[in-house]
Amino acid sequence: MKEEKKYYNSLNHNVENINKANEFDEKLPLEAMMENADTLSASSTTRRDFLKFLGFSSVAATLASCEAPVVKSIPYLNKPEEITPGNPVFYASSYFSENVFGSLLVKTREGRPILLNSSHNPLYGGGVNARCQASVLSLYDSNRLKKPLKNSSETSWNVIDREIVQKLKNSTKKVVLLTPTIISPSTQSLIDLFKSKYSNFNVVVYDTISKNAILSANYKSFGKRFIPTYRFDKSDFIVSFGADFLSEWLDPAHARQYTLNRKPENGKMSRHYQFESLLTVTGANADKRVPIKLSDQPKYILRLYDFLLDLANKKSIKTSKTQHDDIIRDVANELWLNKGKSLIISGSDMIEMQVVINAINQLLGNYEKTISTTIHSNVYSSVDDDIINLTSDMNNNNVDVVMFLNTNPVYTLSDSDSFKNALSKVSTKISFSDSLDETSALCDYVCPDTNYLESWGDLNPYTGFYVLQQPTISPLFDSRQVQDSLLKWMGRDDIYYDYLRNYCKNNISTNWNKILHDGYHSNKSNNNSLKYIFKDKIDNNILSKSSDIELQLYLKSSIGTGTHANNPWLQELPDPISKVTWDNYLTISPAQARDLDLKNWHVSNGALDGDMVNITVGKKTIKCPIYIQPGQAYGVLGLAFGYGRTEVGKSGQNVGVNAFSFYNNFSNAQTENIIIEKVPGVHEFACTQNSHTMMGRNIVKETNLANYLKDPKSGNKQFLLHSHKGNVKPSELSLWEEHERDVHFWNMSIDLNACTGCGACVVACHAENNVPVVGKEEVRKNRDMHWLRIDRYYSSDMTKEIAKKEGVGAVEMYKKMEEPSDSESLEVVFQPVMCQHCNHAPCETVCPVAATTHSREGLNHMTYNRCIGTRYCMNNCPYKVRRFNWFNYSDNTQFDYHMNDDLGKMVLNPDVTVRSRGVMEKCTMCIQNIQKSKLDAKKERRKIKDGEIACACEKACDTGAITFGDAMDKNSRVSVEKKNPRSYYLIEELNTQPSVFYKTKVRNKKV
Amino acid sequence: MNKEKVIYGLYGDDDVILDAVKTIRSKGHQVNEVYSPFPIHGLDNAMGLKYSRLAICSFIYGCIGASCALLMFWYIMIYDWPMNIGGKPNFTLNENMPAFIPVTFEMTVFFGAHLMVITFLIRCGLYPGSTSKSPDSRTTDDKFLMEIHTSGDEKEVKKIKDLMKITGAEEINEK
Amino acid sequence: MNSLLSSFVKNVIVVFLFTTCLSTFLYSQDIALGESLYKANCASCHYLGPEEKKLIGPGLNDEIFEEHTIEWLYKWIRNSAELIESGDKVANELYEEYNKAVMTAFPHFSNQDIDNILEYIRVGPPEVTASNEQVTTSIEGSESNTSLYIILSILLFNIILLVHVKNTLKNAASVERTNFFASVFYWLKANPSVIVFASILIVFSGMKGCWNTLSTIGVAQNYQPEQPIAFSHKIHSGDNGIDCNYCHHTARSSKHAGIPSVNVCMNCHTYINEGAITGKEEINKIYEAVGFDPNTRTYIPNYDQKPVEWVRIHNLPDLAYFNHSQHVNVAGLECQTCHGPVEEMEEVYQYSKLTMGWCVNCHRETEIDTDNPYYHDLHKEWIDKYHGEEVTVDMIGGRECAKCHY
Amino acid sequence: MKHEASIREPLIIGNKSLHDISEDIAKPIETSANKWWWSLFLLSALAMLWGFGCIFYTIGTGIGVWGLNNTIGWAWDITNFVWWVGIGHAGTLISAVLLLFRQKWRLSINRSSEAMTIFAVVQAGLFPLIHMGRLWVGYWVFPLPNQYGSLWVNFNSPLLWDVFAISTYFSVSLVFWYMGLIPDFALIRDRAIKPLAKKVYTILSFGWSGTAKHWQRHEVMSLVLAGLATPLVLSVHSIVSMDFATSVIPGWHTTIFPPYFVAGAIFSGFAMVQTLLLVMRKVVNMESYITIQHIEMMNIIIMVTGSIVGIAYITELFIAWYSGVEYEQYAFLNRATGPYWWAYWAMMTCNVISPQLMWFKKLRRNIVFTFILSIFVNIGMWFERFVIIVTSLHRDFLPSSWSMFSPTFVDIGIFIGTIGFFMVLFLLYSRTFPVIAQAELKTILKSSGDNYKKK
Repeated sequence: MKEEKKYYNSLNHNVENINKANEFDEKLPLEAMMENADTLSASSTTRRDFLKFLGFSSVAATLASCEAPVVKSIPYLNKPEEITPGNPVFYASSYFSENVFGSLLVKTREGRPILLNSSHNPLYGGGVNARCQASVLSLYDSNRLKKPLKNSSETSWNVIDREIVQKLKNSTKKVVLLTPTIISPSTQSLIDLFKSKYSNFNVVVYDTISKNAILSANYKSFGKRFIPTYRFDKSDFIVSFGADFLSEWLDPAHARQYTLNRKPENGKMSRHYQFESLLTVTGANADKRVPIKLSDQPKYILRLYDFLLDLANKKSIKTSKTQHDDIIRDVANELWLNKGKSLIISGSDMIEMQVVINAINQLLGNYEKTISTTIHSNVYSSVDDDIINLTSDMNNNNVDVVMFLNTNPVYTLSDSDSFKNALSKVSTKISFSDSLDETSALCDYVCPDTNYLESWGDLNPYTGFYVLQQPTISPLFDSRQVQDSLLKWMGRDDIYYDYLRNYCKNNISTNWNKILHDGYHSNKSNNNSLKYIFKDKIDNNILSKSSDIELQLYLKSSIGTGTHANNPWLQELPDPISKVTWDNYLTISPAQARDLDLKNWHVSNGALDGDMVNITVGKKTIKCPIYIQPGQAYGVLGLAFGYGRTEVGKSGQNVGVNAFSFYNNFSNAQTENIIIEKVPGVHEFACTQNSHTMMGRNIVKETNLANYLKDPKSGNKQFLLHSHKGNVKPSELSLWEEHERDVHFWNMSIDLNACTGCGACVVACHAENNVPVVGKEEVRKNRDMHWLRIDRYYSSDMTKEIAKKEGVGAVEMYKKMEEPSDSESLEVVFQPVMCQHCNHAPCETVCPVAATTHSREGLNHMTYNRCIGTRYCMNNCPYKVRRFNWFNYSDNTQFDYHMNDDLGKMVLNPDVTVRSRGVMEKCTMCIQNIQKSKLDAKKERRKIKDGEIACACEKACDTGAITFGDAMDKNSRVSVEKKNPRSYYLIEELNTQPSVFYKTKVRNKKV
Repeated sequence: MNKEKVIYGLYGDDDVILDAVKTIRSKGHQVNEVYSPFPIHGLDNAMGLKYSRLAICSFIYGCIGASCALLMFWYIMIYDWPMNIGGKPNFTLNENMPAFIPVTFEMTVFFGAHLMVITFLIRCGLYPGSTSKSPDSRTTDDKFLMEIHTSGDEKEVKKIKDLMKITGAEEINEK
Repeated sequence: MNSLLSSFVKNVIVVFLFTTCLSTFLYSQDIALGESLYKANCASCHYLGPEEKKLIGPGLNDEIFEEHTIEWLYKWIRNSAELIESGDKVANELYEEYNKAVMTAFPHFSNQDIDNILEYIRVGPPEVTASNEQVTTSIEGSESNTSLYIILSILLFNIILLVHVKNTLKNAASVERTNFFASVFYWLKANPSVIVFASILIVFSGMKGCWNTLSTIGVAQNYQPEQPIAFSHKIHSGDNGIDCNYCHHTARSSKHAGIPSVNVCMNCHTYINEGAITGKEEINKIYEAVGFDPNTRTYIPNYDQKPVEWVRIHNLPDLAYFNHSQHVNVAGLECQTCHGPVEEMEEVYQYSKLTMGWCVNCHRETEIDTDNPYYHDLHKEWIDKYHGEEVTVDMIGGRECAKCHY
Repeated sequence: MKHEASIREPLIIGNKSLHDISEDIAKPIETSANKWWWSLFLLSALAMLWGFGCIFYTIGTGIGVWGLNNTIGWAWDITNFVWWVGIGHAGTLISAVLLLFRQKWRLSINRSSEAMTIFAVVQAGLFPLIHMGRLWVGYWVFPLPNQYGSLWVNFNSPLLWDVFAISTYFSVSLVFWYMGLIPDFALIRDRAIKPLAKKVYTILSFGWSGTAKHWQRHEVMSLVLAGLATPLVLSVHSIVSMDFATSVIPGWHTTIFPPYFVAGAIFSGFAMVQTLLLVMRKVVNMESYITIQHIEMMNIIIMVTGSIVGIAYITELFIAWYSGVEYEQYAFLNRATGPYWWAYWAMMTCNVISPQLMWFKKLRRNIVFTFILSIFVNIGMWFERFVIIVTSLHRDFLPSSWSMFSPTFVDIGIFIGTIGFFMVLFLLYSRTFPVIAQAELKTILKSSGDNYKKK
C-alpha cells in the first residue's frame, strides 16, 4: 500500500511525530464552529472540501463590500508533516467491538478518518464486516458525550477523578468492573495493577452474546475453556447445525476462508450442508439446506453421531428416527469419506450439544486439521453465571462500586428489571460509555471513553497474533481513554501511551514502529495441541424440550447486538435475507402464517404492511410485527437482537423491539411455553425489494459443480441473435461504428459464487461516495439511495418447464412464479447490482442536456451539476440503478441524519460532491479513486499497476467477489476474468454492452 | 377643376359586386379597391390583381430553416463538442442524421410558418395599432364597397355612378 | 521553542524532499536543477547578487569562490554549526558578523546538488522569465483595443465632415433644405415595415445584451480583496525571487496549492523583522499570530496562537474538482499561466476568468506530454492516428464531464 | 363551389342572413355573462388556484412530494402531458386537414377547437416544465451559447425533440389561429360602441380593412399554413410517442407508437371538442351554427379513430406474443392481468368498445349520448397513457426493482389544476373572442344556409 509506505518513511525521519499530541497540535476548531453562526451556515453549504474542520479551513461570511460571499482560508500555524491538505494518509489500526475483531487500514483526509478498509493481514484476521465498515460514522455521532457527567450533568475530569478516587479508597466491599472479553494484553496487565492497588477490585466478564456453550464444552472435551480456530478453507465437507458462520457466529474471517475453498476453477469445492431453523445468510449459500425445528437439532446431531459411530463400527447410542434420515445418512457417509478434511459445527447454546459436536469432530479426526486447538480465538470468554452472581452480589449489598466498560446490561439482560433493582443498591455507579445508553443513564458518573479511532490500544485476538490500535484523529470531545482513567485513579501520572509502549517493548517486540506500520505482529504459538480427554459416554436423552412454537433469537449483520444502533448507515442497510430496513420483526414460515391467519400484504404504492402479534415467552410479552419468511422451518419464529434501544440517540431510538428480554438463560433458542397471538394493528415495513423471484428469467445464472466440471459453460448459455451473419452475440450486431477507446477500459467482474450477500460493500459505498441516508419513510416508498444494491432471489415452485409439462397457462404460470417456493427445496441467490456502465447506454441517449455521457475509458459519467432532473435516464435504465434526489438530503431537518449536523458531515469524502435536490446520481465506479491513481501514475511517470485502483465495494468485499481493473491491459485480473467461461452480462439481449459482468454461481450439490 | 375624385359604391351581395366589378372594368374603368367582409372567390381575377407569391416565400423560408437546423447539428454535435452519447456515432453529420430528422422538420415548419406570416403582415401593413382603411364600417359586416378613383371630370363621374346604379349598388357617394 | 525549531528543520526537509524528487528527471541540465534547489532552499535568505545585498545571509555571486574553497563550502552548507564548533576561523567570523544567526543545515545535500547550486550562483539568474512575457502580451491586448477606438473616432469625424460639406454645397446651390429629422420621419411613415424591422432588431440586440450581462454573473475576474496582512508577492516572489513552491509547496504534490503555514513564514522572518515598505507593522502581525518576540528572538511560551485568516481569492465552485499537482506537476504549467504575473502584484487579484469555458478552451489547445511513460503503448497509435500532429488534452478525454465533476 | 347537392343537410339553419351571422357571433361579446358562465368560471378558477398551489409546493420542496419512486420515474406528470398534447391535436387538425379537404362543416367549429388546442397545449407544456427536478436550470434544454465552454444540448434525446416539436406546434397553431381571428376582430371593432372595446379590438385586429388584396393574401397564407400545420400535427404526437418508442423498456419500445399515438390524439381531441362545443352551443346559443350535422360528423371521426386505436392495441398484443421476447410478453400480460389490470380494462372499454356504438345513426345524432361518450373517451385516453407509462415501468427487466405507484394529493391537485386552468382560459375566450370564424362562415352561407338551400 503506497500511502502506507509514505507514512512509514516519515516514521524513519522522526519517530516522535506519531505521538498523537504532536500530530494533532492543532485543536479541532469544532467548538468554535458550534459557537459561530456564520460558520455553521457556511459549513452546511460546503460540499467538497471539509478542510474547515482542521487547519487549512475556509469559513464563509458574507460581507457587504462585495457581491460574492467572502471565503476565508486559514492555514495551519504549524503544519504536521505527514498531512498534505488534499492527500489521504493511511494508518494501520484495528477494531474490536461486540466480540468482533477486524484489522483495519484507516483512510484519513486532513486528519479525519473517512473510510475503513480491511488491511487483509495474512493470518486469520477477520475481514471488515458491515458494522465495522460503518463504525467510522459512529465516531462522528452527535450523540457522543462532550464532557464527563456527574449525576447526568456535565462536569470536569478533576472533579470526577477526585471523587472517584475518594470512593475507591473508602470502598470496603467489592469494586466491580463489568466488561466484555478483554483481548488487550496491556489493558489486562493494567487491570492486574489496579487489582494490586485496590484489593477489593475484581473484573466480571460479560459478553452480550454468550459463547459459554462452546467454551464449557471444550473444557469438558479438552480440559480448557477456549475457543479453537476453525479452518473452513481446509474443509471439503462442512456441516453446520444452525451456526450462521458466514455472517454472525464467531469470526467474520470465516466467510473469507469459506470462499477460498469454493472456487470451481480449482476443480473442487467444499460441500456445505446447513441444518437450520431460520433462513440465514449461511443457509442461503449452502449447497443443501434443511430447515429443522430448534428442538430437533439435538436429535439430528445425535442421529448423525450415531450413524458415524456405526460407520466407525463403534457401539451405537440408541437414537430415534428423524424425518431426514436419508439426508443424515448421506451426510454421515460423506463425512466419513472426508475424515480430517471435514468440519461440523453448531450454533447451539447447549453445552451437551457442543460436546457431541466435539466428539464428532474428534471421531472424524478434524482436530489440528480443520480445527486448531493450538491457536485459540480469544474474542469470547465470559461465563454466564458471573453476571448473575454479580446481580445477586449487588442485591446483597456486597458491591460498593460498579464500573461498566462497553457493556449495557440494563438493555442486554433478559431480566433487566431485577438488574436495575440490584444496581440501585450500589452506592457508586461508574460508566465508561462514550454516549448515554440505558445503563449509563442510571450511573452516577459517566467518564466518556474515547472512540477506538481516537485511542491507543493493543489486541490479541488469536494466540500468537498481536495487533496495535492507534489514534487516527485527536479526541473530538473532552473524553478520556479508559486506560488513562484507570492509571489516573491508581494515582499514577504516566499516560497509557507510554504504558502501552513499555508493555510492548517488554513483552512483544522492541520494533514498535514495525508493528505500528504493519498493524500486527505474529510469533509462533508456543502452546502445543490439547489432548481430547472426554471419556464419559454420550447419552441420547439430552434432547431439549420441544413445543409447537419455538423462538430463535438471531443477530442481523447490520445491527448486531445494538451497540451501533444509532448508526444511520446500518439502520438503512437492508437485511441480507428479508431486505427490510430500520426494523426487526418476528419472522415466520409461510405455512404457519397461513395456519395462524397472519398476513403480509402490499399497499397501493407497493410498500409492505404486516399484521401485529403479541409474542409471550414465559412471563414477558412483546407486541411486534410479523414478517413471512420463506424457507423458515414450520413451528419456529425468529427475532433479531439489537433493536428497541430506548436510550441511544436520534437514529436508533425506539426502532423495533428488544429481543434481549427473551434471551433467557443466555440461550438463543427459546423452546418453552411460547405463545403467539394476533392483535389488531398494522405495521409498516420498509423493504428495498418487494418481488422475490426471478420470474423464470436468466438473471442469476447458476449451475452445479458436477456439470461445471463437464462443461465450464454449463448454466451459462450464450444468448445468440439470429442474423444475416448467422447466430451471433448481440454485441457483434452493432448498427454503428464504435467510438475509439485508447488509454483505459475499466471493467468490473462480480463472482456470484463468492458473494455471500453480507452487505459490507453497500456500507462501504455509502462511506466512499457520500450516499445519503433517507430514512424509513422514504425507503418504504422505494426511494433508497444505495448506489449498490444486493438483489436476493428465492427459487419458485413454478418454472417454465413445469408449466409446459403440466400445461399451465401463461397467466397462471406467472402468478405462481411470483410466489417463492414454500418447500424445503427453496434456494436463495444474491446478486450485487450497481451501474453497469453500458457502452451502449440507454440512459445516455435520452438525456436532453447531455448530463450523462460516456467516457473513452468506458465509464458512464453522471454529471450532477448539469442534470436538470427529467428522470428519463432512470426510466430508461434496464437495471434500475439510477437514484434520484427526491429531496435535499443534506442540511434538511426532514432527514435528520449525519448529513444534517456538522459533526456527522466530517465523515464525508472531500473528493465527492454531495448531491443537491433534483439531480440524478448513480455508481461512478469510484471515479475519484480512478482519477487519483491515474494522477499518481502520471506524477511518478509510470503505467498504472493492476489492482492499484480499487472501488470501495471491492475493498470492502472480504470474499473477493468483486474485481475491478483495466480491460485494455491484457494481463490484468479483470481481463482474465472476462475470458472465464463463467462470465456473462446481465440482460445481454439488450446489447447494452455493460462494463460490469457476472460469473455464474456454482453450487456443489450431491448428484 | 381638375381635382381627383373618389367614388364609392356600396353593394349588398357578393355575387352582385363581383358582376359589377366585371362589367365596370369591361367598360374600361379602373376598379381601385373592393372592401368585403369575407373573401369573394374570383374577385382578384375580376379586378386583375396579381397572383400572390407568399407561398414561394414560405418555401424559401422553409429551406432556410432546414439548413439552419442542419448547420446547428453539425456545429453542436459533430464539430464543437463531440461527445460519446450512448455509443451513438457522431463522427459525421449523416451518420447521426436519423436522430436529427425530427428537429430538422420542426425547424423547417417553424421558419416557414412564422416568417411567412410576418411577411404577410408587413406586405399588408397590418400591425398592432394600425387602423382600418375601409371608409365604411359596414364592410366588415354584410356590405361590399367598391372604390373607384377618377379625374374629377364631371362626365366621367356621372358615367361611373350610372354604371354602379345599373350593377345594383345600394348607395353611391363620392369625395 | 525546541519543537518549533525542529519543525522548522522538518519543513525545510519536506520542501527539499519533493524539490529533489521532482527534479530527478531533469537531472541533465544541472543549472536548472541548481536553480530549483537554490530557489527552494537558499533564495529565502540569500539574494542572488553582490554580497552587500543582505537579506538574512549575504548576497551570493561568483565572489564567494574567491573567498572560500569548494570543500569549505560543502562543509558550511551541509552543517555550518558543526564547522563553527570545530572552531574554523572564517566560519566563526561569519557567525559573529551575522549576529549569531546559524544557517540552516542541509545534511542531505549531495556534493552533486551543492555543485549545481554553486554553478547556478556562478552563472547568475537567467534574463527573461516566463512571467514577463505574460505581462507584455496582456498589455499588447489592451493596446490593440485602443487603436481600434482611435480608428473609429477618425471615421466618425470624417462622416460628420462630409455631411457638413454636403449641406454647405446645397446651400451654395440654394437647393431648398428639408429638416433632416422631418424627412426621416416622413420616410418612416411612408414605409412602416422599417419600424417593424427596427423594433425586431432592437428586441434581439436587447436580448443579446441581457444574455451577455447574465453570463458575467459569478465570474469574479480581477477580484482583489483586502488581506489581513499586506503581504506583497512582488517583494517576496518578484524582488527576492523566492520560488512559488517554497511557500505553496503542496502545489506539486496535492490538489491544493496550500497557503503557507505561519511557521513557513517564520523560516525567514525569525531574522527579518522589518519590511521595505511597511516596516515592522505587517511583519509583527505574523509574530502576533504565532507568539514570537522579535526582540528576544524567542517564542512566547504557551501563547494562545491564532491562525491568520487570509481571504481566499480563487474560488472554484465545489462541484468542480481541480487538482494543482495535475497541472503543475504532470502538465508542468507555470503558475503564471493561470494566476498571472503574481510576482508583480503588490496585492494579488484573480487573473483568470475561472469559468468552465476558460478551462475547456485550455484543454482544447494544450498539448499533453506524450513522453510520459504513462502513455507508453499509445505513442505509436497516436502517431498514425493523428499523423504526428499534436495530441491535445481533449483528445484523451480532457473534455469529458467526470474528469472534473464527480 | 357556390352550390352543393341539395341532399346535403344545411350547415347553417334558421334563415340566417349575413347580418344575422354577425349579430349572433358578436352577441356573447357585447352582452354580459349569465350566471351559468360565472359559476362555471369561479369553479374552474378555484381548481386552477389549487393546482398552482400544488405546483409551487412541488417546486419548493422537491419532486418527492409526488408518488414517484426509483422504478417509476414518470407517472401522472407525463401521463397528463401526453393526454393534454393529445387533446391539443383536434383544433389544428380540423382547421388544417379539413381545410385541405375543403370540408365546409369545419367552419363553424374550427375557431373554438383551435382555441381549445392552444389552451390544451398550454396545459401540456406545464408538465415537462414542472416534472424537472431543477426547473430553474430548465433553460439548458435550449442550444444557447454559454459560459460552460460552450456546453450544448443532446440532439439524440427524444425529450429534446419534444421541446422543439411542442414549441413549434404551439407557436404555429397560435399564429394560424390568430390570423384567422383578425377579420373577425375587425367585425367586432367596427361594431364596438364602448371606446375602450373599440381601442382594444382596433389593436387586436391589426387594422384589417378587408381589401381584395388582403383577402387574396390571407387566403393563400391560410392555405399554406394549413399545408404546413398538417404534417406538423402528425409529427408532434409522433415525436411525443418517440419518448417511449425509442426507449428499451418493454411496453414502450414499440414501433407502431407514432401512428397509434396520432390516431389516439385525434380521437381524444375530437372527444374534447365534442364535450366543449356541446356545452358552448347551449351557453352562447350557437345551435344554428353547430348543428346535429356537425356533431354527427365529429362522431364519425371519433368512431373511425377509435377503431384505429383499438386495432393498435390488438396489434401490440399480437406482436408481443409473436416476438417471442419474454420481457415483452410479460409486459403485456401484466397489463391485462397484473396489479394494474383495472387501468387496462378501463382503457379498453372506454376507447375500443364504447366508440363502436357510434355505428348506430340514432346514437350518433343523440346529443346526450354523444356528450357522455365524449367524456368516456377522454377518461379512456387518460388511462391509455397511464397504462403505457406506469404499468410498463413498474415491472420491467429485473424483478428486484419492481414497484408500484400511487398518486399523492399533489399529483391529483396538479392534474385538477390544469383542468381548471384550461376551463378558465376557454371560458374567457368564449366571452371575448368571436367563437366562430364568421368571415369564413359567411362564404358558405349561400351554399349551405338552409334558407338558400330551400330555393
